[in-house]
Amino acid sequence: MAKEFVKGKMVPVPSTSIIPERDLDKTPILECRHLGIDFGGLRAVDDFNLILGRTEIAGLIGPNGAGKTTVFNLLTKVYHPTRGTILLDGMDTAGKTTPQINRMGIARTFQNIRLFNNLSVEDNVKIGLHNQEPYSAATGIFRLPKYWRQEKASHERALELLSIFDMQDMADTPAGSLPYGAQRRLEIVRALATNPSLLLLDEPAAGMNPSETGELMENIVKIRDTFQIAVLLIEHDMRLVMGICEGICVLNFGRIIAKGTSDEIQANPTVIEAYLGRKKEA
Amino acid sequence: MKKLWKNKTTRKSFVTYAFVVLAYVILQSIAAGGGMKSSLKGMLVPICAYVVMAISLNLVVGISGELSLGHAGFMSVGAFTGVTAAIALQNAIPNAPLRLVVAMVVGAVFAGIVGFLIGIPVLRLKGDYLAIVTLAFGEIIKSIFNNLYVGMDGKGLHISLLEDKTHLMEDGRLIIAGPMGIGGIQKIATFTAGFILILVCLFVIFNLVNSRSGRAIMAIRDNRIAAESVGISVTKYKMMAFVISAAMAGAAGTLFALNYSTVVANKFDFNTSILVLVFVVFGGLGNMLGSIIAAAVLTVLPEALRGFATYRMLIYAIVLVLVMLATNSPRLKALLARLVPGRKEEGTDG
Amino acid sequence: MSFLNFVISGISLGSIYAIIALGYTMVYGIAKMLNFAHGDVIMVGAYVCFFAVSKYNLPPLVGVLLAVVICTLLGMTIEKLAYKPLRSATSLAVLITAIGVSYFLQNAALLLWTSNPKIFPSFFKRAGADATQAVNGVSLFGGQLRISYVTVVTIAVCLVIMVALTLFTSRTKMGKAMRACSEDKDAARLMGINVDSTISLTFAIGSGLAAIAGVLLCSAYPTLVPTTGSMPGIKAFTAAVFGGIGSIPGALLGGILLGVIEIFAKAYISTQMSDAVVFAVLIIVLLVKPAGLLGRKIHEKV
Amino acid sequence: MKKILCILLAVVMVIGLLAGCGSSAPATSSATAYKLGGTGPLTGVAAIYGNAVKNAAEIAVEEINAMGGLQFDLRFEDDTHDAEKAVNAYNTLKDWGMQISLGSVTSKPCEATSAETYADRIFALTPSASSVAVVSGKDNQFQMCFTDPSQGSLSAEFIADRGLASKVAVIWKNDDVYSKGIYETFVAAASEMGLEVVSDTTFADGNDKDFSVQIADAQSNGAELVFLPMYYDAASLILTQASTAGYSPIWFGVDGMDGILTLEGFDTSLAEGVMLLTPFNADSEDEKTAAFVKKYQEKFGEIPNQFAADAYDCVYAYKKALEAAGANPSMSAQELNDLMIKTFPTMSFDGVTGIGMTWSSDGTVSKRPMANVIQNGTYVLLS
Repeated sequence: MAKEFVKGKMVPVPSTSIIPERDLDKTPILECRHLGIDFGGLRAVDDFNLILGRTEIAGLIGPNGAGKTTVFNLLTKVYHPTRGTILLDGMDTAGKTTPQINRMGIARTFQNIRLFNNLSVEDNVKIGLHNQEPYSAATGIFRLPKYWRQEKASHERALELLSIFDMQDMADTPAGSLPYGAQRRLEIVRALATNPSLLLLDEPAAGMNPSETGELMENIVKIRDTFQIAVLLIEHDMRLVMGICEGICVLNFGRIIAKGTSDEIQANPTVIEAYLGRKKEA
Repeated sequence: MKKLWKNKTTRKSFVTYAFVVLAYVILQSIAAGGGMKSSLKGMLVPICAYVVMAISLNLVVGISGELSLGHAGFMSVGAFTGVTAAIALQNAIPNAPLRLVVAMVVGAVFAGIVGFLIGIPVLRLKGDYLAIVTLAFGEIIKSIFNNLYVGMDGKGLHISLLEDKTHLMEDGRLIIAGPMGIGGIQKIATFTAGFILILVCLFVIFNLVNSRSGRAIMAIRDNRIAAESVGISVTKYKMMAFVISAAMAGAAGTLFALNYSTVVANKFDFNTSILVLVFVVFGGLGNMLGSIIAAAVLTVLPEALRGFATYRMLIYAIVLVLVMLATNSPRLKALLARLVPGRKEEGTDG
Repeated sequence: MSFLNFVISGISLGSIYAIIALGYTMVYGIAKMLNFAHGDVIMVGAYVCFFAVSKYNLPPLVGVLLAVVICTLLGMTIEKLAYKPLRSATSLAVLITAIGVSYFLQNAALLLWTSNPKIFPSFFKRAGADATQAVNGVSLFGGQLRISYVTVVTIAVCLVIMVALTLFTSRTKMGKAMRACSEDKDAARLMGINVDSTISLTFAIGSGLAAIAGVLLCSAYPTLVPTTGSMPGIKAFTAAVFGGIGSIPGALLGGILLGVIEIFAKAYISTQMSDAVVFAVLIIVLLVKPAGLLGRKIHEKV
Repeated sequence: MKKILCILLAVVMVIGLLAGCGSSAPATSSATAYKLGGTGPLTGVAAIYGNAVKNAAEIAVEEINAMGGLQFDLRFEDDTHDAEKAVNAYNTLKDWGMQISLGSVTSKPCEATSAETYADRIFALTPSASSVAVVSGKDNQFQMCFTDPSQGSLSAEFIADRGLASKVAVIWKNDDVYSKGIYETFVAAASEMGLEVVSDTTFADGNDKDFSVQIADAQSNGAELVFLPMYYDAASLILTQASTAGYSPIWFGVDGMDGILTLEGFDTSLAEGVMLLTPFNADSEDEKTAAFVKKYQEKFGEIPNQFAADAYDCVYAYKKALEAAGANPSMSAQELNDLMIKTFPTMSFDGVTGIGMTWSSDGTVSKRPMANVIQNGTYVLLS
C-alpha cells in the first residue's frame, strides 16, 4: 500500500509517505528531510521526514509535547531548523523569513488563536489579502484610483471567503468579540485569504462540540476541493483525524514513530502504546 | 455616502475633521472680533504643535503599538533644521508663509530621515526595551544639538560639533550656537499654518489607517506573529509608522520653534516626550480626536490654573492621577457606570 | 593613577545607581510597571534625613532609619492609592499614573521645602577633622589615590544590600513568594500566596532602599533640591534595563557599569557628550543582548 | 469610558474658551498704581532664582507702597525656566494690564519675552537675564545685571592684573547660556592677558553631580586657579569634591557664586579663600543693604542673594525713573515705554548692587563689580 516517492536522483529520499494516487505525478507540495531543531540540549524535533501531495489532507498527531506545533513553527520559519531541509514545491526554503514563507505558499492557523482582536472580521480577512491586492502606501494615503479599485476587490473577496463558513454577516464585528468557534473559523479564512498552496491547521477543532466538528470536517474537505490545496493538520480529536486525513504521521518525543493511513495507524502497536493506549488508560 | 457613514472609522474621521475645522473657525472669529485674551492667543500655535505631536505619537503608540519615550527628539530635529532653513532662506524666499511651508517640509524631511536611521536599530527591539532605547535616542539628540554649531556666510553653511569652529566671514551669522540654541528667530508661525498642518496630518493618518498599509500596521500591533504568518513584513510597516510619525513631529517642531524668538535643545527633553505621551494616553490610544482634545486641554490647563499660584503644578499632578484612576480602575469604572445609568460599556480599542 | 581614581569614582557613582536600579527592577519584576516616581522617593528620603540630622540634631543613623521608615510607608501608600486600583489596567495607564505621582512628589516637596538647595550634612568625617584638610578619606600611594569615606561606605552598603536581597529572595518564604509572583501571579495566587501583600512588600523594600540611596547620593553629591531624584532616577532606570530588568544581579552590574562608563566618557571622550556616550553604549548593548546583560530572554510561545 | 473622558475634556475646553472670551480690555481708567509684572521660574530646576527675584520685588513694592506717594501693583508669574511658558506667562500679565515689566529672570526665557515686550512696546528692566541677546537690537529692554561677556573679561583682567595665577582652569556648564557667555569672553580675554587656560571642562543638566573628572583634569594640568562661571549650587559641589580630592587652587567665581555662604547646611569653611566678582555683598555695612537683608531674612528666613538684590534695585530704579519722568499710573504701557526709554539712559541710580549706576541707551548697565574674597565665612572686599 505504501508507495515510495522518489524525486530526482540528487538527494536520497529519506522516508516514505503516502501520497494520494491523484497527486503522484506531480511535484509534492512539501518535502521535509531530516528536519530537526534543538532547544538548548533538548532535541525538540529530530529526523522529521515528510512528503505531502498537492491536494492531500494529512494529519500530524501525537501526545502533548510531542513536538507537533514545533514542526509547524519550523515549516513557517518561526523557528529556524538546526538540521535538515524543507522543500516547498521543490524549492529550498533555507534562510527565508515567515512572511516570505507565506508568500511562497504556506498559510497557518494557531493553537492559541491569534486574531487581530481589535479589528473587524472583514479587516482580519483583508489583512490576509495583504499580498493579493497590493498597492503602495502613497496610493492609500492619497486615495488614488488604484486604491478604490483594490479596496473594492478585497472587500468583495473578503466577503466571498467569509461565506465559506457563512460568516459574511459578522463582517463588522470586532474579531475579539466573536465566539470561540467562530474565531477558529475566522483564522482559517484569514489563512486562506493569503492564497496558499499548503494550509497548516493547528488544532482546528479544539473547543468545538461534536456537531461543530462535523461541520468543520466537511468544510476542510470542501476547502481542499475548491482551492485544490494541501492541508496538514494537528488535531487531538481522533474522529476528525481518522475521518478526513488521507495520510497520518504520528510524532512522539520529537520523532516520527509511525506513518500511514488511518487504518494502519489504528493498528500500529507502537502508536497504541505511545498514544492511543495511554488514552485508553486515562 | 450613506454606506460610508455607516463605517465606524470613516464616521470617526469625519467627526474629527469637523471638530478641528469648527474649533478653528470659532477661535479665528473670536480673535478677529478682538475678544480673545492674549494668553489664549499666544497659545494657539503651540497648541497646534502639541496636537500634531500628540496625533503623530498616537500613530506610533496607539496604531503601531510601540511605546516611544523619545518623541521630543524628532520635534527637536524638526525645530533646528526647519528654523535653520527658514533663516538661511530669509532672502531667497521673502514670502513668509511660503518660507514657513518650506521650513516645515525641511523639518519633516530631516526628522523623517533621523526617524528612519533610529528606526533601524530601535525596531528590532520589543516592549520596554524599545521604549528605553527611544528614550536614549531622545537624550542623544538633545546632547548633539547642545553641542552643534551651524553658521552661514557667503560661502554657505558651516557645521561643527563640540566647539564653534565655523570660522564665519564678516557677513556670516552663527545660526545654531550650541547650548544657546538659535536666537533672533523671525516669528513666522501662524495659527492658520498650524491648523492646516493638523488637517494634513489627520488626512495622512486616517487615510493610512484605512488602507492596506494601515491594516498591516494594526495587524502587527494586535499580533505580530499572526501578521508575519499572513505575509506582512513587520520591519517595513513598523518603520513606515515610525518614519511618518517622526516626520510629522519634525513639522510640528518647526512650527513650534518659529513661534518664538529663541529655541534651545533642552526644551525637547525627556519631560516633553512624556508630556506628549500623557496627551496620547489621556485622549485614548488610537483615538485621534481624543489626542487633539487632550493636547489642547492639557496645554491650556496649567495656564488656566495660574490663579492657584504655587499650587498649580501640584493640582495638575493630582488631576493627572485622578483622571488616570477614574478612567482605568475597574472599581471606579463600575461606580461611574452606576452613577450614569444606561451607559453602555465600551471595549477598549488599542 | 588618575585611571584608578576614575574607576573608583565610577564604581561609587555606579553603586548608587545600582541601589536605585534595584527599586526599579524589583517593582518591574513583580508588577511589570515602570515606577517613574521612584526617583522622587529618593529625594523624599534625602530630605527626611536632612531635616532629622540638620534641624533636629538627631544622630545620623537615626536620621537614616527615619528616612527608611518614612519612605517605606510612602512607597506603600503610593502603591495602595495610585497603583493598586490599576492592577488590571494597561501598563501605559500605570506608567502615566506613575509620572503623575512623580510630578506630585516634586511639587509637594517644592511647596514644603522650597526650591532653595540644602547642603546635605557629611556623615563620614573623621572626628575633629578640618574639612579643608581633605582627610575625609583614605589616601594611598603617597596621596596619589584618594578614596573618600563616602565612597567606601557607598560601595560597602551596595554590596551588603545585594547580598541581603539575594539571600532574602532565595531563602525566605516571603522572598520566594516574591519570585513566584513575578513568574506568574495567577499561579502564585492558586498556591495560596497573597499577591497583593507581596506586591506591597516589594514596594516597601524598593522604597526603603530608595531612602538609603537618597542618603548615599546626597552624601556623595550634597546639594539637595526637589528635583534631585529625577535624573539619577532615569539613569538608574537605564542601568536596570542595561543589566536586564527584573534581575537583581543585573541591577548591580548595570548600575556599576553605567557609573564607570559615565565617568570614563567624561574623562576620556568628552565631558560635553558623556550622556550621549552612556546612552549610545546602552543602545549597542541592547542590540546585542535585547534583554540586557543578565536578563532572561523570554520566548513567546507560538 | 473613553466617551465620558472625551466629553469631560471637551467641557473643560469650552470653559477655557469662555474664559478666554472674557473681557480683555485692560482697565486703566481709575488706576492709582503702576502695574508691574515679571516672569521667572517659581517651580522646576531653576526655581531658586525666580523665587529670589519674586520675594525681593515684593519687599521693594511693599516698602515703596508704604511710603505713600508712588504705588506699585506687582504680579509675578511662573515660567519654569522655559521660553514657551515664559511667553504664556507674559501674555497672562498682558491680559492683566501690565504697564511696565521686570522681564524674565533667566536668560533664554527673557530672550523670548523680550521679543514680545519689544513688539508690544512694553518697557522691561530685567533684574538678572544677563545674555546679550536679551537687550541687543531692542530699544526698550534694559538690564540691572552685567551682561555675561563683561563679567568674563572683567574676571580675566582682574586675575591678570593681580597676578593671581598664570595657569588657569575653567569648569563651565555647557547647556547654560549664562555660563557659556561668561566662559567664552573669559577664555578670549585670558589669552589676550597672557593667562594660559590649561584645563577646560564642562558639565550639563542631569550630569551635574559628579565633578571628579573635571577636578582631576584641572589638578593634573597644574592649574593654580580655577574659574567657575556658574551658579553657587554647582559650585558648592565642586568645592566639596575638590576638597576630598585634596586639590586646593584659588577658586574664582562670578556673580552666580553669590549665595554659596548662605546655602543651608553648606560647610562654609570649604569656601574659605574663594574669590568672586559681585556687585552685591549681603554682609555689607551699607545701610540700605543691611536694611534690605534684614527685612528679607525676617520675611523669608533666608539671606538674599544676587538675584534678589538686583530685583530689589529694579523696583527702586523704576520708582526713581517714573518720578523723574513725571509719569502717572493712568498712562498706557506705550506712553510709559517711551518715557522710560528716554529716562533710563539719563539717570544715575544708587542701589544695593552699586552706587552711581548708569545705563547706556542699548540697555546695558554700567556699575563696578566688587572683587571679594571669602574670609571667616564673610565677604571681604579686595581693594
